[in-house]
Amino acid sequence: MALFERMWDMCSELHFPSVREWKRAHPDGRAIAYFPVYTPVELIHAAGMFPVGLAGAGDRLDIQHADARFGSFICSIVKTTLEMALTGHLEPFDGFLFSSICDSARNLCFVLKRNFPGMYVDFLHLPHNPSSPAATQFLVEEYRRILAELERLGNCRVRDDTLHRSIALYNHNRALIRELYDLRTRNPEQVPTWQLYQLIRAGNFMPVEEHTAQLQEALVQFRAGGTKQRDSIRIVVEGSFCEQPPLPLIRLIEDAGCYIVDDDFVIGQSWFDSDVPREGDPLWALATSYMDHAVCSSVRHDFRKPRWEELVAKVRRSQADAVLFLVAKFCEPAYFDYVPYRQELERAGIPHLQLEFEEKSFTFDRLRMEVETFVESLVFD
Amino acid sequence: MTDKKEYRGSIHQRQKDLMLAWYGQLDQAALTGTPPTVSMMISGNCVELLEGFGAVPLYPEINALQLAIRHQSLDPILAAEDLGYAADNCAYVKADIGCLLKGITPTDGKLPTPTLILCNFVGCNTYLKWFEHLAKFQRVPLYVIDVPFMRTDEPSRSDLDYVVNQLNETVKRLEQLTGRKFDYDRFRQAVECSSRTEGLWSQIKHLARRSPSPFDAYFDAITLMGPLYVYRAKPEGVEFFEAALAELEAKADAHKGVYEQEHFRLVMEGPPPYPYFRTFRDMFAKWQACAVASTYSTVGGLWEFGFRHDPDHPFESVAMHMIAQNVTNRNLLQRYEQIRRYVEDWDADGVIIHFVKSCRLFSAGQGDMRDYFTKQLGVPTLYVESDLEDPRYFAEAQTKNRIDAFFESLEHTKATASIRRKV
Amino acid sequence: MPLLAGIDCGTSFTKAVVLTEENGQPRVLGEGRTRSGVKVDEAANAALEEALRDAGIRRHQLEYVATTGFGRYGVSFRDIQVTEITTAARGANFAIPQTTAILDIGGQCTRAIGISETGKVKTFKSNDKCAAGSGMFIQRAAKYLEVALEDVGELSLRATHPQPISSVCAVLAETEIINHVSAGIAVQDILRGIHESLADRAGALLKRVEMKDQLTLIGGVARQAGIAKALEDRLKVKVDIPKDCDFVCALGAALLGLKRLASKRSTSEAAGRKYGN
Amino acid sequence: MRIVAGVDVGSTQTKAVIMSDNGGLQIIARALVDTGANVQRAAERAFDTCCRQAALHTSDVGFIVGTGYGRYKIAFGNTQMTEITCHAKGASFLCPGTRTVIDMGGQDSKAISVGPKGEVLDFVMNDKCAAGTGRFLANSAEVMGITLDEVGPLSLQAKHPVKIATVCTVFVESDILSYLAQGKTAEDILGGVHIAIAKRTLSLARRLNIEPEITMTGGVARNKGMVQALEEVIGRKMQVSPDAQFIGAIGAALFALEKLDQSFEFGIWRGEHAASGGH
Repeated sequence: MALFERMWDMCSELHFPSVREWKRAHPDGRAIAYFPVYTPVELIHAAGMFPVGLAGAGDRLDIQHADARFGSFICSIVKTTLEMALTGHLEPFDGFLFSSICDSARNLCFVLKRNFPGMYVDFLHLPHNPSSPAATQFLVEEYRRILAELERLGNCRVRDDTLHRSIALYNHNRALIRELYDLRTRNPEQVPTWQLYQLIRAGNFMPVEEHTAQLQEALVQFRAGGTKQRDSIRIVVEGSFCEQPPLPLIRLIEDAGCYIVDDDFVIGQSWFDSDVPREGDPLWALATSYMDHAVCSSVRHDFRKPRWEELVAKVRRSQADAVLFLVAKFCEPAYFDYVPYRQELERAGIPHLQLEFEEKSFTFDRLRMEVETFVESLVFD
Repeated sequence: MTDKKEYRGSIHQRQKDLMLAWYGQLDQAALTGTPPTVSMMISGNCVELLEGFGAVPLYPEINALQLAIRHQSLDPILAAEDLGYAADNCAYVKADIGCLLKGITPTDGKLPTPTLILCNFVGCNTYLKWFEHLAKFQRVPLYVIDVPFMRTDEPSRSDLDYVVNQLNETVKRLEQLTGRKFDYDRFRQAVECSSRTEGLWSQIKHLARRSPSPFDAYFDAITLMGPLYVYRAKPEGVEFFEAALAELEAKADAHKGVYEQEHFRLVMEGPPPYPYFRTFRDMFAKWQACAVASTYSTVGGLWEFGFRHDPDHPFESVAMHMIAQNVTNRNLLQRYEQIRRYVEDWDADGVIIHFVKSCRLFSAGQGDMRDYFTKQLGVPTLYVESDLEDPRYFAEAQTKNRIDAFFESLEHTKATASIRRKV
Repeated sequence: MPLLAGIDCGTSFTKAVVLTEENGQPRVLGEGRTRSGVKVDEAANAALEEALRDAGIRRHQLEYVATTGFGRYGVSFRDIQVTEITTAARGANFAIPQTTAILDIGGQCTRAIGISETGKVKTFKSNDKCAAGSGMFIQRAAKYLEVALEDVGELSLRATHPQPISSVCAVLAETEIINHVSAGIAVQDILRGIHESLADRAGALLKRVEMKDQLTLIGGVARQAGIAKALEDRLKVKVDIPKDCDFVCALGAALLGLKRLASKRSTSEAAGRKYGN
Repeated sequence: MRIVAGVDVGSTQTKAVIMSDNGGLQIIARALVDTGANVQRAAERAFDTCCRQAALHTSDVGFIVGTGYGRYKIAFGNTQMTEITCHAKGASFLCPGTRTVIDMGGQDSKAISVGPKGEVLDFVMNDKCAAGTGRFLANSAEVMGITLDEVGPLSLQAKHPVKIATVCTVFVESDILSYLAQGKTAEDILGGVHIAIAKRTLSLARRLNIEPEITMTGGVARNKGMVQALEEVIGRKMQVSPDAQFIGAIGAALFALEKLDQSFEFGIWRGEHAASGGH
């Protein structure tokens, strides 16, 4: 389908044509990069800026400089992002907003700050203790601080109604993504994940208004289309919340006989389980949404709701047969969570398989064999 | 080779006694249920708060490092890996959880199941996972004190309020769990004790500015860190550090250094390789190279630049310590600045960066740090890799080779400089 | 009497098995083996032809071909392809029916497979990050230490002070061996250390697949280098090596082919009855 | 006349040279043997061969410096130094004006910034996960079933070098196997391997301030494919001495001469009494 090819081109381009184009159309506009995990894009959007979710450089850029700064045992996305910066690829960006993900990504924030003193580089601390009544107020203040920085950078003033409008736009976008995900859970043969994935990932590089239109178009296409239902197992993919798997790997998983019925790919595009309230203080609305309605992942901490229980619930909800842990190499949060996840899945009698990938890998023979074996072990007597 | 590789004064015995007394208390708590115990992280710990309950801290990191120094860390690490932990997970966590599974303790005594698992989250995301897992495996209540990371030069009012609020919530939680009333006066006294201990500790650290330095601010400082984190807020801590200061000051006044001749002065960055602690130290001792400052000795608190707990503002100062005054919660550039100050004010010849695989908080980006020090500041800097807990990542011959080559080169640079000075 | 073949297209060798079923019992009729080279199809053909000659069967008599191994997709005349983990499980189950755990020490990686009493894969765990436990590693170590691979097992038994290899990476482990040599440690002590470390690492994998008191060892180098003994000593389990060990996966593929053939027949028979012809 | 020797005990090969200052400083003997399983014997063999070559008795050699990983096992040596220091010294002697040394060894790769007198100003060595460049090549050759000597020439014939992303010697084997299965030629695969190593080495050298002249040392310097690949990624010619693989030993011998001469003005020997105490 042409739509998906177009989408994927956008994700693969290291020179960010969509960002350059946007900046040509908005001469005073600023583009702000972020890691698409949990970032309040609404703030950036409301400041009249273009939030762009960076997800590494895949296998399209050789690491030539970054490994001198981040040594062994550090994940690929941190290195490819720094490599992009050190080789001038991030030139269209005026800022980079980091948020709490992991220690490596946070240190990258400060390495960028040192090496690019002219760029706005900031770190957003997301609360790790949602049980505290003080946490929401803290997050509101933190959002306010970021917003003030953005206002300074853009030499603008963001009013509440502007923020509300941005929230509404993103609400609509995310609601469509939720609809697509629901459709796929019900009829996975209608919504191949390797297509959905391209569509959602492209949202990192498009103005939200345009992306929403593409989502609507895709929804129509998916509903109309559909292939013969195959004898495949239904799986939930878990662990790819930050570094994103290469597209061929997703195709490979589907080809091996899996319907992906839920996943945590590109979590930053769909990180609330419901709409952000459109009344009252918009910062408060965004903050409470993070505290109470952000989707669960290995880098969001809420000890009131154990993640392993959420995972089992997700498997039940999507009527999946099994869980596939698709973990980025050297992703420590995902490595840690594997232990309690595994315990609880086994307790619940849910089969699982763990695979490791790097966004820059391009040969998958061993992974293919393991996925196929896993499917064979579930399908054959 | 110099016979006396390191200083062995009376404080070393006293240090041992104190730590054994602590383990004794833990053993008693395990047997009788009192005193209440609270698991906590070393980094930016708030041991003062526990004093208000007469509760004893339980530091999983100390257990893990003790195990590694005794060459006993591999078995528990493997036990944890059997459970599904990855080769690339922090080995401190694996060793600690492996011990829990296998019932191993670092002493002959028992370790209690803590009353509360209190995760003082100061930057290290691994702490969150570690304590979450401990709480799951031990079925103990968990509370996370979320400390905002130092993303600005100074903490904001909002950062402080958030932490103070959580400290108050922790107090309520501990009141429920221990059945004891929080003793505010005792807390205040603890904060008072801490401020005195910190003053003494800071003076000790400044003794290393003298030449020769009377102690090694990496290898010896680690020995002194136990009492600092366990006893800081108690009179025993004050007494201990008074004695330590007196002893080291006398040594410094007599111009006695760690080695017969102090040939090199170094700043050390990163945790040590505990499984090869002695071997690693010998590699520096061979060259009579003394650490005059280290970042690792500031994980629990950064006091040599003036910060003290404040009995007039006990909660705020505890919050300030957790947010801004420990190296763990400070950002990478603040760490660069800290090392730069050490190099200048402590008059060091070079920086050793020890990359440890387990700890991404410390190690991710250390290549950039090397770049900054060598290219921007022209400070000789060596980068070596291993691990703080897992013996499988220490390549002795390689590490030694690099260290020898570094000193061969540094010797040359220093000699050239001194000739130039003479001319 | 069904006639079918299983072909295992491995990285160094391609193996073929021709199988039939008599009185409900599968029976191997012939085996063939050839170097894999770069053209998978050609090697598969050659191995199959040899197995057919061995069995005294003509090519056109074959009803079904199942492929497995690295090059399983490269065989143009296959009916189905199955991974070597699935086929190893089936093959080992056929050779040693009581087995529940398989250890495959391959050239590049070591793998443990937990299987059910019917030969179904329950769980598997590969040690791909640490090739220090792989066949290629022992081969290289032997070469470096100037010992013939066949003598490795024998020599290692003469160790007096085994020197463990602690690195979890093959490259660093090789370095470690070199450093041991530099430090003047005796060859047999190093070899024994390699064996023990390898057994320990295998043990960790096997724990993950819930091995009981027996395991089935497959993989060529492991046998040659006398690893079985080290595994028995170190893990305190009985180690069985299937007869015709190299053909386990080819056999497993053929056995799965047999199952598919039977189920296809019963469906077509059922269809035949339904339509009355 | 002063006669000195340097012995470089590497992980795969042991090199020895004898130098004399009779009528200008010169190398009068060289020997290269496989290190094998007995390091001490390898060092002795290399040294004895040199002595025979130069028609000298071992006692004629005034001072012997050992270097390389096995340096502590050289029983007959007078002292030891690391090969980093020796490579810098040797490179400036053989290729005067050297300011950067690149060495690809069996266990470690290194880049060294060298001062005008051959002193080490700064050096970097490979990360753990990128250990053993020499091994990387040897393993690639082994997987493809060709000898190490063929590797360089074949790589030069690559038309469409494949992409090799990994720096890991273990994982590169799987990559190569995949390419073989896809029907790629040995030339293209090796071309890819050489480019990957060259890029990785450049990335290592960038951690220093790379300054010309650049000299490549060590056994891999004999591999023309590697030299060319490296020159291409760096964008600059390198000096390669025909004695490249002896550079460590030559550097050691030069230090031996300085020691004998007492001309060594710097205190670099200070560590020696401790060093000779073994490790």
